Amino acid sequence: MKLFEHEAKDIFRAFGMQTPPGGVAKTPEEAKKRAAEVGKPVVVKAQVLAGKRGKAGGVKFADTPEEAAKHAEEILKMKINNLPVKAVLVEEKLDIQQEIYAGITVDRNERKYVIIGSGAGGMSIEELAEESPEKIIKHHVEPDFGLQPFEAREIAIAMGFSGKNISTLAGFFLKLWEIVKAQDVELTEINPLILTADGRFLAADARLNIDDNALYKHKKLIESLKREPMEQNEREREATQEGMAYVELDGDIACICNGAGLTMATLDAVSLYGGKASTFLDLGGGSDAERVEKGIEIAMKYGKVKAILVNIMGGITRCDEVAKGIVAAKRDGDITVPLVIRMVGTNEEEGQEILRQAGIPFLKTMEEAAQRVVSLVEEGA
Amino acid sequence: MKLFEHEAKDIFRAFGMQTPPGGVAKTPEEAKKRAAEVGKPVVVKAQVLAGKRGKAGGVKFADTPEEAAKHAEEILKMKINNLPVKAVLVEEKLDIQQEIYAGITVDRNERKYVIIGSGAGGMSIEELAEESPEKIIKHHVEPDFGLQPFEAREIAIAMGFSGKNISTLAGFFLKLWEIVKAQDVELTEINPLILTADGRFLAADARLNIDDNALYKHKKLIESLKREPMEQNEREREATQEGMAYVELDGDIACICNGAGLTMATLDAVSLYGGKASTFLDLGGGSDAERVEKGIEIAMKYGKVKAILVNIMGGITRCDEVAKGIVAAKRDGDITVPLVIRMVGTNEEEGQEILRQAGIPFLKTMEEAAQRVVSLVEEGA
Amino acid sequence: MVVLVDKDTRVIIQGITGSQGTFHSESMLMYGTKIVAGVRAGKQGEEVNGIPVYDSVKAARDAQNANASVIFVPAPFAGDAALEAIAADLNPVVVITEHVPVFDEMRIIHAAKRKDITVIGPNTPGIITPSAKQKLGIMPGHVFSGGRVGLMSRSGTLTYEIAAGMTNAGIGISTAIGLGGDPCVGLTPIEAVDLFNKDSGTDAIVLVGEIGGDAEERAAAYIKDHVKKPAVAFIAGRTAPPGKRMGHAGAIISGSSGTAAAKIEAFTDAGVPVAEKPSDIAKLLKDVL
Amino acid sequence: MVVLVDKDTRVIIQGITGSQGTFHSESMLMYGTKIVAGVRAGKQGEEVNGIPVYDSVKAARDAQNANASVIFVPAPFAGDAALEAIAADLNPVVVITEHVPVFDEMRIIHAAKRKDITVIGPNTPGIITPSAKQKLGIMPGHVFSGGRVGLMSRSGTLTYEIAAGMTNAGIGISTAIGLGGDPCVGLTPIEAVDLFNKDSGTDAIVLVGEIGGDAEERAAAYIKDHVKKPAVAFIAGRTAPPGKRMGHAGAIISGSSGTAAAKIEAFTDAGVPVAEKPSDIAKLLKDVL
Repeated sequence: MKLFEHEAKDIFRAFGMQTPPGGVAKTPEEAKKRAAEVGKPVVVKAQVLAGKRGKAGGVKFADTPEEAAKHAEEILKMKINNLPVKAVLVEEKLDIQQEIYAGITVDRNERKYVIIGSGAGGMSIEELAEESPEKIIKHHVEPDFGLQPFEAREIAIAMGFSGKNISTLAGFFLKLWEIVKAQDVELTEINPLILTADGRFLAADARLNIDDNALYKHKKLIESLKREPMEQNEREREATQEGMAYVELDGDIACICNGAGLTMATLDAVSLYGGKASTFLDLGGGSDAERVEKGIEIAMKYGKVKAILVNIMGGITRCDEVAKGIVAAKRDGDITVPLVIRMVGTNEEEGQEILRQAGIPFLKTMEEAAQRVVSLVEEGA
Repeated sequence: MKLFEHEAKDIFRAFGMQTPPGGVAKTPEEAKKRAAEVGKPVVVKAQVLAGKRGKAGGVKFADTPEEAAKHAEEILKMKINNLPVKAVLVEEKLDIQQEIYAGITVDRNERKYVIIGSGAGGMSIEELAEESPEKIIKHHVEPDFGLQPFEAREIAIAMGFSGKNISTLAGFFLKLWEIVKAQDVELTEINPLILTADGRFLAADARLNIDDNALYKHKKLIESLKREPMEQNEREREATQEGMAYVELDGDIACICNGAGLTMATLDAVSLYGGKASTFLDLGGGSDAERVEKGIEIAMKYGKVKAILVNIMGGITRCDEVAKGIVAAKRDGDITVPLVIRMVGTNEEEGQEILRQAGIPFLKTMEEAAQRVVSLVEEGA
Repeated sequence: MVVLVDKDTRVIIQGITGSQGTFHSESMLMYGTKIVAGVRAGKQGEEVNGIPVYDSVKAARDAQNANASVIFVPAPFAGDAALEAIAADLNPVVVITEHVPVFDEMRIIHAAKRKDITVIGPNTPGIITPSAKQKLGIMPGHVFSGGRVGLMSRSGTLTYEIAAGMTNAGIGISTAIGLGGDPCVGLTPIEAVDLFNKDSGTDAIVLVGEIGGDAEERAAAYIKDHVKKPAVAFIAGRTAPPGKRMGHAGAIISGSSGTAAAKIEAFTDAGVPVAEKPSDIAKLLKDVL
Repeated sequence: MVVLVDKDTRVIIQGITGSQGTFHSESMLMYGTKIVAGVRAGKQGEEVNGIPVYDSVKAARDAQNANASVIFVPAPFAGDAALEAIAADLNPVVVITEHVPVFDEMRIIHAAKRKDITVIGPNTPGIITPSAKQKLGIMPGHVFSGGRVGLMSRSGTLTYEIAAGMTNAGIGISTAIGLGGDPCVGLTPIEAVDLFNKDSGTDAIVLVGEIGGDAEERAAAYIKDHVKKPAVAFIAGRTAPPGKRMGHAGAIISGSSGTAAAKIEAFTDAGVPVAEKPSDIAKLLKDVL
């Protein structure tokens, strides 16, 4: 789960980390008030779960509360990366001595957390990696041992710091690690971390993603976030509730399959035969008839769908249950477009028999099925 | 630092562990009130930092609040192991299915925490170890990895539990380990841990010692304990404040030395020559003149002292500073009994010169010094 | 020789009393897997599908001389179950459970590494050696036939799809390994390639990958430098739009690395032909064998 | 051969800028110890007693080719300092600091064990090899003379007392080790006995113990079974009343084990004569040598 900058900073402060003075505003008036409270020049920042908001114009400086209100008004009307901006964060504009990059994420190859730091912050880590790879310091954390204070100091030293800054920056990394462990963080990035002219380290930006698989441990946090419903349409919301993976695309063929890899491969096959998918719908493993019917129902609600391709490779999922679900969907009148079915694996014969009795045709290979559904859409066009 | 049973149980409950309903009382009236709140037969237990209070009569059962008040009155007048009882804990008398021993302490040889459990609780672990060593289960905890849930279940299984009790008891041990880590516990013992007739595990007693060297991390806890001044006399309190180790004994020779081992060896030497020490006073390392004088001052306040033996082996401690302290104590009239000094090691010659100029004699070996001080006391008697 | 699992593998099922554990242990038994015990604390003395249940892995191992484990324990407790299997020296430890927190994954993987134990998964369909009739997992056994091609995959059903295609084309499998769909898994593609490369019972290797991460790119580079046996690959997600999360935690594309194009290029560069569609794997194998 | 510390030992001082570190590094230099660097984060470039200071142990080690460390860092940070020294493969690591939390002690001891590094202490006067003029600690060097008797002790000043007695009697020391006064220390009496037993430069062993714990009893049993070299012992605390804490965390008697009487009996049973008073050690040594 991705947190907004201001939510991440609430957590940072709860762990004793320093952030610039300021607060969230949902209206220009609130922004003015926040800026007045700060009492100094401020920065007004769009709160969206998307990167590069700066380049999109979502970050603006203001010398007065009035100016802050004006910027807030503009930013609150924006969409960044297709997401509407519903709030801004108004914070003191810092007196910068140095911009630093700091992050912790999962290294899939080492299968350890990796701490990433650079004395050259302010740009994205990808740009930094391209422009000055030697300036990026990486330290892998042994999962059972955690980040040790001396390791944190070594990171700070390798990042080029000296004197008192070594221990102060090390303290920052130790806090960040503490947050990662306590909150099951999958990725956190502070870019920039600001070393102020008076020698303090403040998190000027904050990205924090919590491991979805560990959310069950953090119910209180999630409640406290008082999140408005996700930026999802009704179909996406429904699929999420059902635990299905559902993505809408620009084509016209809904692919309903079991397993992410198979669903992706099905989309690829449709494309290979000249078609375009409208829908990625992974039912997951072990679906029963009801769930299959529900999946078809959700897929049919998307206006772009001109044909449905059901591609099931039965493993935990039983073909008889899938067949029952399809028959039920047909019977209930859910399916108003051409339907192509390919279904093999566990209880294949029972499933095929059910389809046969209901007069629903099916195919044996995914290539045939992909070709068929593409030609059906072309015929219909 | 040793905690009282009721203080330990406050910590247990803060970590979600179950203890019998009840509360502390400092007067018979309070005890009556606590018993009435419990509303069932209770046990009234002396709150003292000493073992075997049961055998000393400090634990009594009461069927009514009135009876509880009566018991409390008696117990509050007691001294157990020479310590006055200033409070009692009034708790529900449990419906016992089984008494269990559970503890965690430091194994000096393995240099790991060791979890100790036995299905045969109720008696002291020493007795248990003698009577049924095979019933004592020990599990060493890897310091960096901590107690794992599966290990806690293995302990419960080895203790003879089955069915649901395995996970419940494992959960208890995991909590106890969490407390040990979070509170820097040096030793904790729950004896008995009660398995009630309705299948719950409740800590009926609680012993909890916090690592003195880690107290700096637990200032809030220590404040919250609102401890009355320790059961110390003025001299002990003064020595504690000065960071000196001070123990009063039954003899008449005050031994003031540097280092615990040397002080003990000095007491042993005094005894070897037929004397008896009144005082164990370890000044610690690196004392300056002021501290030496302070040590002599404290020692002189104990009425039994008939002679002082200062035995210094200079390492970090400098003999010249020791000599200055002795001279100052002499000058200020602190010393009203015979004084024997043995002082060698760092800055030995400077120190001896200072004593010589002040006309204070000294010896070169601790054996001579011990013999001399014993004979001085004998002469004086 | 076969990879990781052979006829002498004696399996315990952790979480056997749960619905998943009960269902799949029956299916494994029917396939031929030597399941010798189940584990569920508090249920010792019971039986599931005729398999005796024990309170702990150690008890099960000692009573039944077990040497491998398959874990169906729910996600919050799967990490602990795996650590218990590792502490009892079982090898391999197959973690079927999905949604295991990533920190738990890191812990079990490194606990296993310290003891030279192979963890397969989490979030894996498991491992199957058809010739030994040993299936430690949830895959439909009948789509896998015995033979001399090693198959590895980050995907579940897509693996069955490709195995079925191979079986239909008369190409048998030495061992098929589901590496697991999570960002952190016990056996990486490189490690799996290495196992197959050293296995005298394996003549060729099939790698099934998908978008996200750079594990396939790394495996391709490893093959280029270290592997003489022929290898072929399939990558799912050629048409996936960037930035969209498509089911697997792994299937998200960030930046240029991790795209299907990058992976296909890496394999091509390593001399590993990449199939356009799953059914082409069998054809490519016939070319290289 | 000498034990743990010889003429090639190149020492860093962690916490050199503190008052203890500054004072004792000067004293060590005067004794002859090869101190090549000091460490204090943030003070790189400074000098203390002419010794260059570095920001980290690694930096100090790499710049000065150091291979051992003496730690004067305050108790709350001493555990981290020791872990840093261990991570940098310094050996031995001598932790002078007292009042180190016991959990930190356990961590550093086992971190060192994993890398076969010897930790001496915490709460130790250190280690000294007089013939090599190397003193890694705070003991007064002049009371130790070079020779062929190994000395180990849980105590500080009592060690100096006994060493001085040996020196006065003309008996020299191969190496003297302060094991440390805390319940958990890096080098146990058994391990120290074993080092001296294997050391060709040591002909006899002196053990100085005190009440509390059963480390002496264990060492006695070990000597009985494994050691042919003559050994003598002294135990402090014969007259200590039970249940009273006398200075050292270790010096508390609980139950019957840990009393002076029990320790003396164990040594006597192992054929190790026990001195009545510190000065008798020299006499006993003359009898056995």
